Amino acid sequence: MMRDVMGIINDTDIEHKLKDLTRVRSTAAVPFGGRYRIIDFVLSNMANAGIKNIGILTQSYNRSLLDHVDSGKEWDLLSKRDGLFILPPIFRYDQFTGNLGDVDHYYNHMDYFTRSRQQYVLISSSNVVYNMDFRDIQQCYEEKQADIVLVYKNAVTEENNNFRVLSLLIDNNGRIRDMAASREKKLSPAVALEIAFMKKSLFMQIIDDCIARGYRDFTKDGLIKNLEKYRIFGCEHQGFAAKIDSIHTYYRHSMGLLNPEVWKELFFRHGSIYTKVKDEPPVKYQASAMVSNSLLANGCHIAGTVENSILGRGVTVHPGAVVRDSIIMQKGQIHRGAVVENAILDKDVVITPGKQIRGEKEYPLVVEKQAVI
Amino acid sequence: MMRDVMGIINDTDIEHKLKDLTRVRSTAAVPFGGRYRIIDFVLSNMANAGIKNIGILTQSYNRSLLDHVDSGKEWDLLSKRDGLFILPPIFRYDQFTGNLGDVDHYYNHMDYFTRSRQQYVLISSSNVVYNMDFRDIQQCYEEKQADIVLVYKNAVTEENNNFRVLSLLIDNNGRIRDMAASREKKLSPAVALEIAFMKKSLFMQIIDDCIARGYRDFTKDGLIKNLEKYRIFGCEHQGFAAKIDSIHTYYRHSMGLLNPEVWKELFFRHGSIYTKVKDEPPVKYQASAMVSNSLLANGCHIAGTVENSILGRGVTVHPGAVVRDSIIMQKGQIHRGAVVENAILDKDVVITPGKQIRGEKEYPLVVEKQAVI
Amino acid sequence: MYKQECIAMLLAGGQGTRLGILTRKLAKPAVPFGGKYRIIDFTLSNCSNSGIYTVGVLTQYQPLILNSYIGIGSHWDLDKKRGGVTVLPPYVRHDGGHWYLGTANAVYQNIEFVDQYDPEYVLILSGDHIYKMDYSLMLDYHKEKAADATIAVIEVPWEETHRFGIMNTNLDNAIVEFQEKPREAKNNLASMGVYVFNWQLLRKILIEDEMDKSSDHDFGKNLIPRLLEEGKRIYAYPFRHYWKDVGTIESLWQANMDLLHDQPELDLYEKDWKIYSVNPNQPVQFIAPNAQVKKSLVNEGCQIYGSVENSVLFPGVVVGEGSVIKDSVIMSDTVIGKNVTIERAIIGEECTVEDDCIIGQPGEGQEEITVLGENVVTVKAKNIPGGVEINIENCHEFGCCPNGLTKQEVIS
Amino acid sequence: MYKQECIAMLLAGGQGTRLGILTRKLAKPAVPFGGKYRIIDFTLSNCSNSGIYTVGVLTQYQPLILNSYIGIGSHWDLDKKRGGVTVLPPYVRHDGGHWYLGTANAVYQNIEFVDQYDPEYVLILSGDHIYKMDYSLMLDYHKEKAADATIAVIEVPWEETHRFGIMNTNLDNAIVEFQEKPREAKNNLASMGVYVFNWQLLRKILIEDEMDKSSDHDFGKNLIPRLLEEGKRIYAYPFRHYWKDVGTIESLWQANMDLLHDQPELDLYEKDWKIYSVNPNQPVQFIAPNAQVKKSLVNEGCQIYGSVENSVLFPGVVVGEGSVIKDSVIMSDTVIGKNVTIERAIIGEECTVEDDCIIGQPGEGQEEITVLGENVVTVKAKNIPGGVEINIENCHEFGCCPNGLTKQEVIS
Repeated sequence: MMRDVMGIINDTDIEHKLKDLTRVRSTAAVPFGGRYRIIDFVLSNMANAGIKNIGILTQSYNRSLLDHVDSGKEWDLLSKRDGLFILPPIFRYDQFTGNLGDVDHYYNHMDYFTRSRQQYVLISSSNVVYNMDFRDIQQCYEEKQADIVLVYKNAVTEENNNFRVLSLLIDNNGRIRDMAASREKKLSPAVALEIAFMKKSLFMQIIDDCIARGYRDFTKDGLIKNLEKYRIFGCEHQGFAAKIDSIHTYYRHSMGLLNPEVWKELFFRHGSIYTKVKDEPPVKYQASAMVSNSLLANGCHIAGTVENSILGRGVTVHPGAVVRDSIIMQKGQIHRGAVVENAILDKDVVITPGKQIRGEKEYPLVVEKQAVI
Repeated sequence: MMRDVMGIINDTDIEHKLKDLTRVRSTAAVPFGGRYRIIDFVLSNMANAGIKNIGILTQSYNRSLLDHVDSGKEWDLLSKRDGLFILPPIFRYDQFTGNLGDVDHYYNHMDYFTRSRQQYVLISSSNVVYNMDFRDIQQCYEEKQADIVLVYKNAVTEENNNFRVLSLLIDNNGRIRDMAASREKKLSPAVALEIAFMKKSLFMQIIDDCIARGYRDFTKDGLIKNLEKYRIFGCEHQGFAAKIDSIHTYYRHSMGLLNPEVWKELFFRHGSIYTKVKDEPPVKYQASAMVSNSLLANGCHIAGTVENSILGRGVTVHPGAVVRDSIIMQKGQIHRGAVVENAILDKDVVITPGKQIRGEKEYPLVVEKQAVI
Repeated sequence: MYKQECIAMLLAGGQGTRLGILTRKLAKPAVPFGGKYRIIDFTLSNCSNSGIYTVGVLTQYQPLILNSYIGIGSHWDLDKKRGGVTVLPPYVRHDGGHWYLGTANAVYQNIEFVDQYDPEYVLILSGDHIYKMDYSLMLDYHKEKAADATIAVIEVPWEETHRFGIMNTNLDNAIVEFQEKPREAKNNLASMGVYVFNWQLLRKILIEDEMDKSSDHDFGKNLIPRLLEEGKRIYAYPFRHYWKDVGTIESLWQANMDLLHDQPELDLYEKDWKIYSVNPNQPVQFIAPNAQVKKSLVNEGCQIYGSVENSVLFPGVVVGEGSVIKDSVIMSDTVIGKNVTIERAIIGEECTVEDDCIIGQPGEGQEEITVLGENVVTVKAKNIPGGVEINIENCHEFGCCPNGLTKQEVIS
Repeated sequence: MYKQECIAMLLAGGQGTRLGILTRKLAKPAVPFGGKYRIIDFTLSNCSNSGIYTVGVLTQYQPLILNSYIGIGSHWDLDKKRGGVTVLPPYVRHDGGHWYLGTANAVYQNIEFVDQYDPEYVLILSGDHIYKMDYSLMLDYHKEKAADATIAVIEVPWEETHRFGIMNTNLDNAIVEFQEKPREAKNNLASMGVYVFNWQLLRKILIEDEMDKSSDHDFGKNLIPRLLEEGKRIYAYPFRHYWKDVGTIESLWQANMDLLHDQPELDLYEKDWKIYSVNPNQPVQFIAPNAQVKKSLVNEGCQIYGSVENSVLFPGVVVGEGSVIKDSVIMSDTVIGKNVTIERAIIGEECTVEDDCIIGQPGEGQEEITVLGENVVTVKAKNIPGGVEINIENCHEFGCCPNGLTKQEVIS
């Protein structure tokens, strides 16, 4: 087990790719798959690999995330020595200069890295949905005698073509020879999943080198510029992995869970995915319920029709209401005769009787938290 | 018990009055009295009065505070329905305009106030050290049929004369007729302790009124401007209360604890003061130890001389070392032959053999965290 | 310790013999119910919701699962610095050890525990019943009547009065006579086994009852009659909501079915009176394209490819294509293959029902519930007649033993 | 449940009769020690620090304080989702109830509990000893030797060998002979009561031993000789650090005094091997202007106005002006008035020693330790002769009963 590794999850990205879903929370805290938040996957992967010390670098606005991860108990991270640590941005607004890159965030928590007893770090961004045995990464590190290992996936589909992806050029020995964060031109099908493994001392040195030169971007300045200097190797993740970086990918990958193979791989393959549990009763199906090809979280109350959809905790679908190809988050209420199609409803949305909302599959409609339509 | 009251602790103040002690933490998280943090007092007062739902408005830089209060377990605030909530500032640094008053902080968490089930609010700043039965405030509220109750203390000494204090003019019936935050001119000996009690609905209305008019200061804009409109009454706290608003007051009030009457009142009067407990062994006194008139937290190891001082957890005083009239925070090490007088040593300070540091009683020397002298 | 106005003593030592194989390795309060609960969840949640935060749980029979399930009570919000849940097994004193001999003796042996909190009132509860009740209202009633003891009562059908302790009351609800399981009842108000006592009185009576060698040391049979004889003020507290003693297989099955109406008498979805439970970690349930689910409770981790009607499914149950589950209770992690029919059955945890089996063959005039104990495995196309009970002791008779095991290996 | 490589079974049922009034209402593992610990803290902390996170604690005698002290093990970082601490009291099965009859029988009765985790190895521990030991190193040694069982041993003075189980070993540390409390020992390697067994072997031997009606069902007396007879590979694991069985008042006192040297053998301040405990909530200790404290351990909440030398003070102790405490152990929340002298004594929790008392009168040739049980109250200027033991049963003889109570009231 990876007791000698500390996990670092970087949730400081504040770009607006997830639109309304990240207006009230960070990417890590966006609900996914009915009862999870996106961060649950990387956090569970780390916990399942035996990592006992995990730091989450957060945005200032981290209330949802704090509430969700709490003390880390659900991931069995309560501990006297190690555990789960929240690392908020360190600056005071009266001194704020308006510029923070991820390197600054790491640098500001140097004391936490120094104090931790572990010898290695596993650094990950907060927006990838996957179930991976992280011990494979360390094995790859040892086999290749690498300085740094990056996890990648061979992307065969056309995904992400609207967004920058970090593509890799890997030689026959597995060493990474080129890296580029580009929108269209890819070096190869290998796409980095934004997970890096290295010695803690090396990580701290890279951060220090960046700070010394005024560099702010860990990937571009810390890794790409050092491809010659350090032995950086790739480790392939062969299973399902979805980077959530737009409403489009959010919707598409959510719907992907309706494939039982994906559902089983994601939730059972290497270990369970943990999340904050809530006290919800079972799903109640009334006599008039018609449900097919859907995922439902506990506490739902179904009297209407639900097809090809994902329902969060405590959603109510009244008699005669229809939900199709949609994602309804926690406590949504779809009243009598209402129709919801190709839509993403954030938490606590109410669709009043008879109202109909419809998006397109390629452009799902997003309804913001607590809206009443 | 005050189950129908929600507690709000405001720790968003970022002025530099506590100098180096607040460079690495907020006022609430400054160590006090050997094993406490300043926030422990108001938090314990609330918990002892039976308040079950407490929100702490924090600065962005809240890592020490998060680590200290954790899930609220030490104050028995773990709960399925209510509990302890951390309310960080809500803004994104890419959108930050550089201006936040306390009204903005409250306004940004309106959803939390709305969602809470309690009917009343008790709002307090985070920098007062005292042991008070908060139920007296509600009693005062009911007896006077007040709209708002403020807690005050009759200050007889010359304290705080370098800083603005909120002085009150109170009529015979207890109603507050005038309030002013001034440095020199006081309206009366009555000084507000920055604790207010009112209906939650009224609190939310005042915040809304302020926001609607562009006002940012809850005390000046929300209370002082409304002295006619609302029935605002004073409730006197007759015991010990110390506002920590400068190095001077921090040092003086810390030393005040060496008076056994103050020590007993503060820690035992109405209920216990709780704090995060740590696994420290007892204080070990060696054969050469000479200790008098001092407070020592567990885990200390004393072989030298300690007089009129306060020692935090795990402080080591080696043989021949002398500590006098000083405050040594957690894990300080005073080596053989060193002398510390009239000083405040932040956490993890090391005084190497033979070194001598001395301040003046009226101007104690502050040594910053992790310094090695 | 800290003084508490009222603490609860929860009797959870019952063996529940009439539940047969379901309580072979489990105390009755730990029996699973309603898709994700155990029976004791109702009483513990009632305590938490009523603001009774100090609860002693008296265990004796097969307590391992119950002990680790209860832990320090955090799942019911009962992990408090002052009070909280304490599990109280029988123990050895310097003068020797004594098992709990009856409900009253169990409390007697824990007088010291109660005295720690110096309470005014003690609430005596049982962990065997399914109901939602606000004990704080009963306590208010007890105070209002200035009673010495108050007993919660419920109207039962006249023809069932012989199964209960029956209270005869005057107009003010004062109890004037108590009939334990009477042949001819004068009334149909039955004791629910929920009592409020003034602690000092109960303490005295417990000590007196302990001295009485002829006593069975039972609350209903001995203590209440003794108090009535002494002329104490005992009041009946009428309760008019859902309450069920799930003492038999039939009543356990029925109580599960009661939850499946569109508007059930016992509402699990009430926001202000949640029933808490230990939540397993399972992903959201998956209902396949051709599945049918109606009038049912289904839990997280379930995968439904077939048809489920009027049934209760615990977490992690798989129902294969073409299978039909009707009027049944399927406990956690049981896997049901394809084209299986299950009707009027209770299937225990982690069973495997292979393809083409028929359990509780319908249409043969069988009225009894079929029960499979935990870990039973039915081979392909097996017919299990209605009304039988199969567990690891008789599974070989039906060819339903876990993977290749003989009787001997299974039992050892 | 989840498979674990090694789990621990901690025997904590001991009455500790030779500790007299200190174990009247308390199992021996719950006896306070070292200023803020209970004896069992050492074994539980050893488990936690050794990475053994699944621990069954076998209790039987007066377990109330122990149970609520242990809770779910969070104070020792043992509250894990997989495993953690489970308290295992004796219980009733469907064929009746059985108290634990010996150390081996206690584990025998919990075979099912162990089987849940399907471990390779089981560590058998006792909750009665004061020591710091890394069990993971012992486990490594056990594997390295390919042993069937490994027993931790410590060298004891030859003149004390008759009090211990003595191991005779060959050059490779294999045990060739075991002598239980021998009159003439061939060796001075004593068993520490810490064993590693291969679970499948232990399981078999426990079942065989249970059948043997002549057995006392004790690990040292029965199981180890039986294994040796069968020619199993049993190794001694030599331990060379501090270890103490605090079985008597004298040894409990001595073990406390051992902590007071400037460089004690047992270091409580080691950062990498913390001894965890339940931490009371008390403010920092206050040492008054004229107080003197030397060679002592003093805890939070203490207020020292007098003189304390070579003593251990638990939390919340008050020592009045002019009082002298020497070579003594004072337990939690005891209040000592002015001008009191206490020497060579153990004072229990929440006692009151009024002004001008002398406890353990010095200079009278008394070598024995004076003991006051909990809640004893000595009136002003009382002389308590050295070597007596006072508790609530004999306090009236010494005029030391809690506030105005007579013997009768105190005992009831």
